[in-house]
Amino acid sequence: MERKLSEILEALLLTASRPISIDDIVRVFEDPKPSKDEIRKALNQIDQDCLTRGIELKKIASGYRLQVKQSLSQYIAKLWEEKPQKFSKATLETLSLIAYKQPITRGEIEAIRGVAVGTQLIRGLMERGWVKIVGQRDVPGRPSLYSTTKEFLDYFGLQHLRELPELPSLPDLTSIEHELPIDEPDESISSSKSLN
Amino acid sequence: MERKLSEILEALLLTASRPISIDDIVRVFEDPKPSKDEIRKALNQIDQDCLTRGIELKKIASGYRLQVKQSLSQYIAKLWEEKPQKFSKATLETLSLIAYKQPITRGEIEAIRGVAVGTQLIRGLMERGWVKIVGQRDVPGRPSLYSTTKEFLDYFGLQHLRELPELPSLPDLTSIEHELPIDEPDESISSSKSLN
Amino acid sequence: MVDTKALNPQKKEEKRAHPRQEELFLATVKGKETSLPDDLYVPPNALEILLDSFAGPLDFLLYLIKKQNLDILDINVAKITEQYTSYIELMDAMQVELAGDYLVMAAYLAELKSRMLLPRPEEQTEEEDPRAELIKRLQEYQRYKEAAERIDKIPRIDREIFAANAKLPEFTTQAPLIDVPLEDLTIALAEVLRRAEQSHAHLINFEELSTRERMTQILERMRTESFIEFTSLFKPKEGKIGVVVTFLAILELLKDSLIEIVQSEEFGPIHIKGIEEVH
Repeated sequence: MERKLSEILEALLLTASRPISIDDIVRVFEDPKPSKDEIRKALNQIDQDCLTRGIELKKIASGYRLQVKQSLSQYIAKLWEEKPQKFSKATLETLSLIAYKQPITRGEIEAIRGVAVGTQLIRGLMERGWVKIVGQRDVPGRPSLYSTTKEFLDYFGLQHLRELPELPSLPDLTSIEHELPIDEPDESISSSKSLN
Repeated sequence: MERKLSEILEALLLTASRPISIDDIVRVFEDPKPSKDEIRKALNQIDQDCLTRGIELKKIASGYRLQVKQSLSQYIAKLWEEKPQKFSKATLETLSLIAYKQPITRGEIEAIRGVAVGTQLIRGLMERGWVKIVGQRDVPGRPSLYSTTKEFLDYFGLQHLRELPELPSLPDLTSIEHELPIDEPDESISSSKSLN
Repeated sequence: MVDTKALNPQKKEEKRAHPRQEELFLATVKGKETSLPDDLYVPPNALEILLDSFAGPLDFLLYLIKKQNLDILDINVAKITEQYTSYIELMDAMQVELAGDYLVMAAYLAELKSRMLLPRPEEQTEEEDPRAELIKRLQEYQRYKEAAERIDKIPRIDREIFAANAKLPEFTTQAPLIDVPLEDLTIALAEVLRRAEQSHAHLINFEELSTRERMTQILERMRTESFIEFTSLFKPKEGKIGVVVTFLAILELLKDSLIEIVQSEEFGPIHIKGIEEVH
């Protein structure tokens, strides 16, 4: 059982995208739930096992997390340099939706984009430090709410979100009816100009 | 050194956010680089260690991945806040046609499904990286030919296309000719069963 | 009048437990009660058809026509179409896919019947019996439909397979990770909105960004403080606009049930706090 519990805990720690607390862990189990002491013991076990592994157990304010040992960071850096990941269209669209519509859940992003958003995609944005979880929406499933970070603003040389380029205005539904030549100014624009 | 190498590999596997290949691993090291054999040995070591852990090493199309043992996935699902994405029948059928009949054009997919395949649907599959254009069929209009990708196999935990479930065989066409009683088992089915 | 009914969705669960359909589905063919054949898959929420010569799921009707146990010419296709329409009304958005399947089936039947009714032109005498053509197409489709169901059962990422990830250590890289120009971001968003526009045909309104930013700031502050005095959220130096933006952000958060506004006594200080996590 001891062994089994630590296996479950390791699985939980390695799939949560945030630190997890002992309360989080308790909630995962049906009755009979393990006691907090048993959980702590199992966590200790993991901590011990990690001595010969590439990862270590860290306790921080909001719970526990498994992270790669700092001493191995050079290899990780190499792997990241090796493939300077190009941002896919999916990533860019997701990032822009988070930027302009924050705080937003993954489900909401999917609803607008019309296609699913992979877990790894969001993880990638979080690992890059551009996106973070700022809370949970109070609906069934308590989905995480994502926002952009200060690093995101820094990267684009912005001080505030409102400095983001203004959104191209959505096409007026009524004007979609008739096709307009591309290289000629839109009538509605020229008429509004005359007002200035 | 052996021990150390497996630690590094574990760290790489747990931070890459994608499956990693032996070539990826080799590139991470400065000279003297470990040999591919040494890397394979270290991967075996990890695989062995995983027996008493919550995760397992899986070889899939584009490399290796550490993933939660499937016997533990029920616990993860509890902690997981997002509901797993369900695919529409249209998506699954299109995907299976591309998987089994690749390379295939959109027109060919539509001919079999009997309904139009939305641009949005194919675009969604391409964006997920599961489907790609591999060429054009040399007929009028030069329609694009679609195939599945390694990522598609990765997603389903497969190494090769041949690991896909077997395609159901076509029922014998000639046997349909004669009238069959409604409430008795269909002969053609029982005869095709004996083929399996 | 609605004489279609969706089969009880919980049959799906039963089906999982007992792969064979047993006596779950019944149909009446030419006044004779008939159990469905084992090799026919009838989805949960199947469209049930009620005709003079047939009562049961459309899947079964098609099966009978395929096997020539029923003559297409005896089938009132108009009635099927009518029942299909009321079926769609019954189905919620989740089942639209299934409804689409039945549209295909109904269309096949209509096409088939019309071809059987029309006198065949002389020059097409060697043309195949339209039923054979229908059967071939249905069979080919059936194969891939089943293949799709099998693929759906393969363990997959985020459902049965969970990739293991550990937190990254601190590190610096020589090479720039990626290079994304700011315009790309806006272009990407414009693109996604344009598509959303096309597919949903409704406007998605984007609130003022500054309100969004303020919402994020308040949420962030609540991660550490969890209980914030209302007035402390307002910065006088931001002026009137700042006050309005902050107020709008609070209202948005309230609307989204992300915060609560509490006051311990009448005329006492107002506080905002996060919604308690329900355990």
